[in-house]
Amino acid sequence: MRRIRVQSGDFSVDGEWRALRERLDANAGAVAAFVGLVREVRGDPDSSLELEHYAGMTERSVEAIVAAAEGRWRLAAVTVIHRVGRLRPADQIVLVLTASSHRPDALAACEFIIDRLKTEAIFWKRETAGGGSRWVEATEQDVERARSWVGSEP
Amino acid sequence: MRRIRVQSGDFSVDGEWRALRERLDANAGAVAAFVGLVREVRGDPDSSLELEHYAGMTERSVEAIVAAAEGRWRLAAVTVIHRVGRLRPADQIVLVLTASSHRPDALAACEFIIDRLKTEAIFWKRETAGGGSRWVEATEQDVERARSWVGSEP
Amino acid sequence: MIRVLFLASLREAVGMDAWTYAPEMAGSSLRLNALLAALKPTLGADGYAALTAENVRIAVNQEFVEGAARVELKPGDEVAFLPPVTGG
Amino acid sequence: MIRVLFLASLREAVGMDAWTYAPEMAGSSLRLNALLAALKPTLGADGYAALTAENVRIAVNQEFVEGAARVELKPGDEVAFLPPVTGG
Repeated sequence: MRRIRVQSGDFSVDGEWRALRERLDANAGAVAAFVGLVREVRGDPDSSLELEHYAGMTERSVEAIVAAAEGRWRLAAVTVIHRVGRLRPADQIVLVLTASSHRPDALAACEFIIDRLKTEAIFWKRETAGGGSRWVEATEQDVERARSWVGSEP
Repeated sequence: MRRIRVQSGDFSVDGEWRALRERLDANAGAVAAFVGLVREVRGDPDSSLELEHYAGMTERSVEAIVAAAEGRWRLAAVTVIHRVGRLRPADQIVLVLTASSHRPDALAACEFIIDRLKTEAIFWKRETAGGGSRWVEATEQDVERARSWVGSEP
Repeated sequence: MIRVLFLASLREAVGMDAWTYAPEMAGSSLRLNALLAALKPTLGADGYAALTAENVRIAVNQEFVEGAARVELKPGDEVAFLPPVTGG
Repeated sequence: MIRVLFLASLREAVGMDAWTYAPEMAGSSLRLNALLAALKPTLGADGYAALTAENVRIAVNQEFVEGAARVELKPGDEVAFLPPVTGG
């Protein structure tokens, strides 16, 4: 069971957690979660982040990442919510929830999905701070992490 | 900042998430979470799980695991809630929340803590199903996972 | 008519978010590299260089394509130029 | 007086959750292995075997100890026998 949303509005961790839990049967023993928050850019409390997407293709890029996770691990349910638009420091930006019978599958799938979201999902970030703004590029570290999943067995 | 509780009552994922988030500053970009749920034992919907602890020593064993995680990764906040007493299928049993500036630290610390809770924290589980009951032993897989952290650099 | 989209930093590099191309297509097919050639005078050297940078990917009808010389376009197609992504 | 606790499966193996030991301790120290020896007749062979199994750990005042022959006890100490743990 998948729930995937790309939206400009905020999401409720509690609401998503409840909705996922309702979909689980008595064999789901583990839920892993990741919440990304907007960090202040270069210590500027007035900094902001603008997230752009390509409607339609972005959603499918997230679906493909979730499908890849479902192919590698046994997952009872997955939720991914990714926000777009203008965000401020401490705002919620992304939520990943993965449920499985067992802990290793839920944890690995959650990490896999957020790693891939960073490097493969179709989003672009532009940060504004100290009067200037720039497009953010994926870090070497992010690219390395995403690559490290290739060929590694679950 | 640590919040560690061993309690017989249920916990609120939402309440814990809000409380943790309030403690974060604008540099915390990542929160990882793990929630353990009680699974049905051998397909018996009337099965149950009894969790026993050793008051005082159990809390300190959890503190030691969290301190070990704080020593390995840069963590802005950690919450661990572990329930004891009689639990039923689908009940919440354990919650781990880890916050950090960056994703890899939050994810690794969350996984490390739950792996260690399984094998080092002072709890005992007894499951009752189909009229019989037995003490649960740590699985080989759990012991292997906990051992795999030893000596591995963060 | 083919709709061309420039996303994120490429929108700024070329100074527009979309461009419509309406060549005479009857009877002959249009390849993606012909569309790029038609774009070149509109964009100027800098814009064209940005679009054809190695890390720019092209999608036709929201599917990534490779090898601009081989990709055939038909009326109504949507062609998008995507700079490297950064989500999460 | 020393309080001895048997936790989880060991409580069932020895048939009690706690035992109080009040030897004459004035003047001489009591070692943990002497306490074990004093427990033996109370527990019977099976209970004693369960307590001294290789995977059972002993805590004195809630700190794990090793080498029962070396550990000294004093009045008021709490000695606990802990079977292998299973949390999470």
